Amino acid sequence: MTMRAENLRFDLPRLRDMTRSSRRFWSSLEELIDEEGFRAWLAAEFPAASSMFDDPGRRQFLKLMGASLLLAGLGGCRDGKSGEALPYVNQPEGVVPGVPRYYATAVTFEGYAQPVIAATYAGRPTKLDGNPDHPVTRGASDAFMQSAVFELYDPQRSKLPLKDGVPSTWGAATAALTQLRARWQERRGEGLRILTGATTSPTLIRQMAELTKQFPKMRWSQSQAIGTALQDEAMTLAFGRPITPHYQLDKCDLIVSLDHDLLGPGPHQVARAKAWAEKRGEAAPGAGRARLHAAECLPSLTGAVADSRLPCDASRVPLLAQAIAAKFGVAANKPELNPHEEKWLARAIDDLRNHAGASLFTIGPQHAPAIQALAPAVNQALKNAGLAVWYSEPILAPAEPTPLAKLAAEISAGSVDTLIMLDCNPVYDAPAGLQFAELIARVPNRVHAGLHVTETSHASQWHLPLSHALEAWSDGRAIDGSAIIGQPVVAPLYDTRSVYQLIDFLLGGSDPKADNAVRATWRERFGDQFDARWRKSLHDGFVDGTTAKPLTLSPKAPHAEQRETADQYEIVFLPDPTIWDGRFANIAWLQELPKPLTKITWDNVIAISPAIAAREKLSNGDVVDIDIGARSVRGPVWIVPGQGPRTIALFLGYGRRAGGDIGQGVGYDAYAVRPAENAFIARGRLSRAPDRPQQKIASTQAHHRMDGFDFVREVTATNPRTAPPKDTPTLYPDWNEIAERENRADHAWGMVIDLDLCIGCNACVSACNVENNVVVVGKDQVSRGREMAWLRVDRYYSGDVENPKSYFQPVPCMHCEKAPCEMGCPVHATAHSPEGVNQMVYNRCIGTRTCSSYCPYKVRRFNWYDYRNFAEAEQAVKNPDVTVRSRGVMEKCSYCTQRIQAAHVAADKEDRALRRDEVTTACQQACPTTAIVFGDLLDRESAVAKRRQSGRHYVLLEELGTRPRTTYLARWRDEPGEESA
Amino acid sequence: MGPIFSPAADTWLRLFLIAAVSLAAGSVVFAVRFAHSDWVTGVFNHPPAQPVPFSHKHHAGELGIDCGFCHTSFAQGPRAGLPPTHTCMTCHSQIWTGAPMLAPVRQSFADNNPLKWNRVALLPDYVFFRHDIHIAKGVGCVACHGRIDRMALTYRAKALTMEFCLDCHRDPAPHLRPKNQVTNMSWSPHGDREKIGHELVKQYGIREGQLTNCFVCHR
Amino acid sequence: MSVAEARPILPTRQTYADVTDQLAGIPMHFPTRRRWLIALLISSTLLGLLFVSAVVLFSTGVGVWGLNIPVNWAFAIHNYVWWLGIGHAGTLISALLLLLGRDWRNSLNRFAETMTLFAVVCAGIYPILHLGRPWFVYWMFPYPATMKVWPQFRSPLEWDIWAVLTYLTVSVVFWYIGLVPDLAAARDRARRRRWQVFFGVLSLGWRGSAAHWQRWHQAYRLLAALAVPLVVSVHSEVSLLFAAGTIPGWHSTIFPPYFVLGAAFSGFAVVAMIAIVLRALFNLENLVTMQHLDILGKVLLACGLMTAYGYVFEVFDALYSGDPHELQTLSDRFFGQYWWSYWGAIFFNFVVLQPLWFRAARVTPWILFTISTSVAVGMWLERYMILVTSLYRDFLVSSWGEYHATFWDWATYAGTIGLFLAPFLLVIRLLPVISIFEEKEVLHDERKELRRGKA
Amino acid sequence: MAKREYFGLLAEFETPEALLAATERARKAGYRELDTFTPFPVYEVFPVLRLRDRRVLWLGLFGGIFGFCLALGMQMFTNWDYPINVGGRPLYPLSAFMVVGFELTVLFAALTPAIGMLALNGLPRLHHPVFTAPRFYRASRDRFFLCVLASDGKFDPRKTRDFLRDLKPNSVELVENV
Repeated sequence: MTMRAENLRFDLPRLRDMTRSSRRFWSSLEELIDEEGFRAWLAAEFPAASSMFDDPGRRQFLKLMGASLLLAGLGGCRDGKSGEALPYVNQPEGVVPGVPRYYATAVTFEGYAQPVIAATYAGRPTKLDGNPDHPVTRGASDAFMQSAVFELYDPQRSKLPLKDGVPSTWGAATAALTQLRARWQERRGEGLRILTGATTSPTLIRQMAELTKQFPKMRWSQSQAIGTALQDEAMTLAFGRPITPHYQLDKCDLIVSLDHDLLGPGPHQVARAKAWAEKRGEAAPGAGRARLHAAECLPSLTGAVADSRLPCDASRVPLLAQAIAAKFGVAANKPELNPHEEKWLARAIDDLRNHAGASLFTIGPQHAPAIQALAPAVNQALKNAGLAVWYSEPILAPAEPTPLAKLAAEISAGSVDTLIMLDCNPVYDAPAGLQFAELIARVPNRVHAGLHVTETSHASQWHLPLSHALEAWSDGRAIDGSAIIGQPVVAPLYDTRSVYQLIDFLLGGSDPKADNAVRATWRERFGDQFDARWRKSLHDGFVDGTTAKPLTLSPKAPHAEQRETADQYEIVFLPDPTIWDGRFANIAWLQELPKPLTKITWDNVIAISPAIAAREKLSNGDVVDIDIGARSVRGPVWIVPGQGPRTIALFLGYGRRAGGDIGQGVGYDAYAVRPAENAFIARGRLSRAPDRPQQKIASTQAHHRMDGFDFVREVTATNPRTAPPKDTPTLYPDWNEIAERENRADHAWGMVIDLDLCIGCNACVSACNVENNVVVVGKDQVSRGREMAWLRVDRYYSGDVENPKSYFQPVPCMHCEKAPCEMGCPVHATAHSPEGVNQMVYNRCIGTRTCSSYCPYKVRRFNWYDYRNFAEAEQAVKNPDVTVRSRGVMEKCSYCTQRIQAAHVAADKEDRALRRDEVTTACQQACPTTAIVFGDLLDRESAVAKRRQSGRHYVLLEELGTRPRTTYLARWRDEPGEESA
Repeated sequence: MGPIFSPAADTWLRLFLIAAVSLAAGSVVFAVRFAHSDWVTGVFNHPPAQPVPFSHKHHAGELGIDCGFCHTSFAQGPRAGLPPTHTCMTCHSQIWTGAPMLAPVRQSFADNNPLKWNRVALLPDYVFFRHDIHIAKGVGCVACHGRIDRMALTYRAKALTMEFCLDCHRDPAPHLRPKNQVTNMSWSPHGDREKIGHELVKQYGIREGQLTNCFVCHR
Repeated sequence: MSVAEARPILPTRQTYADVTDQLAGIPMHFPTRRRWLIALLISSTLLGLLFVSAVVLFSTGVGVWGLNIPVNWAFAIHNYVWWLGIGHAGTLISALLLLLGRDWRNSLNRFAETMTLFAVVCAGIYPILHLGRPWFVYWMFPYPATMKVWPQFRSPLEWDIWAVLTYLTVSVVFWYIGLVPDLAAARDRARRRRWQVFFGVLSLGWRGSAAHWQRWHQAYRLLAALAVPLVVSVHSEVSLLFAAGTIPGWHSTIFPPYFVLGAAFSGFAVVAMIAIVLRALFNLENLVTMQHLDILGKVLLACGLMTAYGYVFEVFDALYSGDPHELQTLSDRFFGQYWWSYWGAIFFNFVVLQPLWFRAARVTPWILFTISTSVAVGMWLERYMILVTSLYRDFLVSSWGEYHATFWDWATYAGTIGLFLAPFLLVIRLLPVISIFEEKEVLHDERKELRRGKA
Repeated sequence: MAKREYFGLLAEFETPEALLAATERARKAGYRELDTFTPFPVYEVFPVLRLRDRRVLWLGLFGGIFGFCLALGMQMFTNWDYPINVGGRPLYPLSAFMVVGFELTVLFAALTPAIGMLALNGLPRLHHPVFTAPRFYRASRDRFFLCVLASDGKFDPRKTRDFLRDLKPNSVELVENV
């Protein structure tokens, strides 16, 4: 894809959307219009990328901006379909109405910059995808990245500075800060504490350094709910300083993971999954396919694709780690293990030894540093270092180990005078043990800046609205250390500032264009070549040559103590797989995204093992109390097959008390029982909550057992082919006959999904949601079985409930050649295209739902109500190439037909045939493991046609004779018995 | 006791029956015809009120300004694009500078407030029409917009119903012309219309027979 | 052979005039005004409920019902099939038995046909109510639209709309053609001007001339001959709504006969219920005799046993196919979440039916009434079972779901009972509930028999 | 011309059998324009009156054929007019078209004879001379009327009345044409 442009343009329709989307805001803005200097601010506030290069464009924009303000003032824009057409006054060059433009930029997650390409229509971003040129993510994305546009258009984003919760103005805010600044200058920053989230931003680090220079006694710390503190500590134990390990999964023939969810959600997921899938490829076990052994206390995506998996409790992980370490001469004594563990371990150790140099041993970053530190030593002993794992200087800005604990102590001591909290939410996500929410009231001056009015905002005197990453200049480093300069792809929707602007202000400067700070950082680094390299970096989406350099280090084996087990359950704390630590709680799409393993939406549950359920006589949805020390939290239980027998998992991120209507009051707040020490693994008790019998949980999949059916098939090295297709006789004409009848099409679209590569990460589902304007329907509708996702990832178990095998199966529309659905429709609302796409024509649908009744795969979704009741700001995110469906019509996966059509049009305009694999579907584009491949089956060399030739190829519910165009590749089974069988 | 009904009752009853049957049949016929009528499709409707009484007849017809001069993206994107006020002012800063008729244009230019036109050719939002591909395949502007060069005030010349679209999508040949003639309002082929059309179909690589499937226009 | 031939079905002591005056007199000298008014009030309330339900439904969407993605057809289609099934008995009794020359039909056909009409109307509104966008229902008909798209004639739904409309039209015509001579009789009995005009216009000036009767006879028998296969075809087509789908539990060749017999079964049950009520209400013991009840009981039993065969065959089919999905559905029917619908259907349809083997049960009105009611309930459960237990767990385990009827589901259903009863009550208030001239014909034949017997 | 004043003469009988006998006698007596009015069809008089009109049945046949052709034509035409690939099914699946074909056959085969019957019988006709006969109301109740129409060549108000009286009816009435 060559879709760069340095210039950003803006047009009126977008501005109209913008003004329409926030009538209340604009009306309060109008009050501000006369405020002195407001217009100057406003002008400065739109960091129009175009202004970088040509001033006229920028002026045009400002004129437009003025016009839109006027329109808003007139209450100008009518709702709904308007017959009105507003041209530009001055049309920016190069803008073609209705044609998207693409910009490379970044969104941040856990401090890391995630390289993205933003598609914008008329100046409004509608879709983010991974930057295909970026060396580690290579175009793939995850659910968080896909949903960043929803965050941008969240109608409940903070829009105005608040003073003690009352709307105020930037003028007043800056005045207050100026006053404070004078005091800091006096006292050399004493009592000034700045709290941010984790960061990799070179600019922020530079600014902080400058700030420290100005106010030597101030301190900057980073508040992280998840973070890498334990890992840093472990690395310090091993190497003497907190270096960063990089797992090179594409170079690993073998991975042994001790409770480390390598492929699970988080900032590393995309890169790791991409590399892992590359190594895994399509090779048979024993013929180059990477093997994965996982021991874990909670089923994870890694465990689901592992070839052997050991469910264990968190307390057993140190023992297993020591056993492995002992085997390779890193630890002294080998602990006692049970037979299951021994069996798993024997194979893991054998494999580790056999693949020395290309194997990887990892321990979850939530475990005790002393245990984690065994991993580098083992990898060193196996000569894996430098290949399967390499080390670099930290990518994240250096952070002290327990910043909030220290801060809490200082506050208790009364030594904090001003607390500035930037883009973090410690009042909500600090472990309850710190009692941060109570302590913060003792700080005389509290300032919070963030995207939303959060719990922390309420605890602060000042809340300042921040710009979204897509609205402001920024920089950061991706997980491989490569720097990315994030350019704004849309003017700030509201009167907001970027973090850099705010710090610039604290530094006594002003950065009205919001780009000074970032430019200054890079001017320093690029030196003379600034212009060229700046342009190139923006164009490429990352800065050349900034990837972290490998270090050659030798770890020392730590002395790891064995912990005794107390007579309590083991409680593990995890970030929620879809809303993470709570920061995404107000994104409805992420709330409704089914959790990969439980398929639960809109809630967090207390995950318990089948053993606990049996002992405590609990069933799904029973409400229990979890007591850790003196604190207690109440939530519904969910039985998770394959969970460690004494393990209870609490998911962070829910139970928000502020931050927006969507996230508020949903689920329980696991932070409320999180101890300050042992923040990830604790011990506690479980008791059934009195008089709270059951809580309704909205899950998109109620049944998971596959025993007796063969929806997901498996093949083994010795028997590498799926059963040959049975002959399904039909009275209907063959596809080719129909193709003949309809003037034979040049393409036959199809999709093959490799189930051996699918890790169930939901990237495809989120990408589909964004691409196809899939609506969110809310918990109640989901619990009634009315979720709207066009693509779902089915999840099945087979075997022992204590340690089942897990399977993921993405199910989009099968696009059956003999589609039963089409036959049922009385009005031709669903029919076949000559290219084999099962078309659903919303505007013809009258809603008999026969198609869905007849669909054996149940991939169709129905608009039971008018689900288009989205806030006006959310309209901006709609893909203009896809109809927004009204009430009473059926909808379903269309193979991203808008992309097929766009490719056809592009090719036809150039009078050429479609190129091989020119069309990608949204799910395919997002998939980090290339599990999904789409293309033309008539082209024998296309990726999809090749996959169809695979011995593992099979058809879901083949016996029905529907002849689907979406088919699957069976999973490999790689178990010791299978090889000889 | 006498008969219940007078002889006239029969006449009334029969009249009533005839009226009822004709009303029923007539209303079906009427409904169908009404849906096709200009009143519903908006053809030849009274031209919608515009901020400026812009005359295509004058600009395109008499002055011979090419369509692409104002509708700049007609060949590049889905939408042909309405001219920015700036385009108007390129000429009207020189001529008719004081014309009261053009006051809204000058106002717009001065205030950076876009002119608010009313759409003439408005398609429903589930129809994904693209100008560029039609232009690239030699469909003239006149095919859908009619003799715009003769319209003093712009009105809708074609029904723009699905029926209208299908007419061409089912049999594109007679509607095609050489690419350099797409904006020509008065082009007519020299020679056999049929033959030229079929040659153009071949030349443009038009997938005849596949243009009527749903996803071509709806998605 | 039928009892009718062995024994006179009607008491022969009554004269033509008695029959005429009794039956044509009912509308004009209505016997049970009070009870009728109460019944009308209740049905109008239910009808009002239907109206409210429809307003709620149309203004918010089919989401007000408990539907979801595996079970996206439930109460609406279920009650549609149920009502349509009930609507089968009238025409079947009337037409089939007319052709077979069964005299006893003449006491039952009029109200059975009337019942049919309103049951079909009740059924007919469901396909519209259940649409996502009911205002586009006319897209199901072929008309030259500006979008040039036609209906899809391979769809069982499209077949269905033609079948039901044909059935409704033919039933109305059949009913009316049969009614005209009686309207004339009523007209000639009427003394008040408004009754005279009312019946006079409706009877179209029928004079009972020989030429009238001759052509009438041809038309009536032709219609009857057409109505019989029509009845069979309509419910066969309804069954194809399901059988044409791939869903386990639906995709079976037994469905058309299974549905037709089930329809007749439920229809006869409702006919029996109405017969018993009308007989008591209007003192029609002389016309709807014990023998009629006896025959109805026998027919009900026969239909029930044939429907039971459908059940047996369904089980056999699933077991014989050995298809895991079919077996899954079978076990879901037996033991799944909606087991009560299956066992309820068995109980109410077949267990309760068994006393009908005994004449004593057949000729005891309250027993027959109870059993008939039970059959109506049982068939309702059966339709529920066929729809919901097939859909809620289809092929992919992952898409299994549940269905729970909501308040509006029930309200709409209760409303259709009002839609059935209110016009039915009006008809029995205004028109002869039993065919007058056909009763006189029977009387005539019986007298002839009697004379011949004497002779 | 005088006959125009009268519609005919009505003779009232108690039983169908009496009517039949009377009709046969009238027929033998040379009356051709006869009609009977009965509360239910008395099939035995139809042959006596030489009622052989089978047009209603023909109408049914033609209606059926028309309905079937219409259905088939409609279904074939719509699929020809806009051929759409529906689930890989044939474009002209005759088996699938048979359903609507059957329905329309029945519909028209039922409507044409029903409407045809009324039309051939000259209905609706609310006003008719026989309704003026004071005793005619019993024709729909329990009496069987024989009518000699005034259009009969042999009709003579007086003579015919005498003839009818000989048949021993309950009453004989002269019905005037009004």
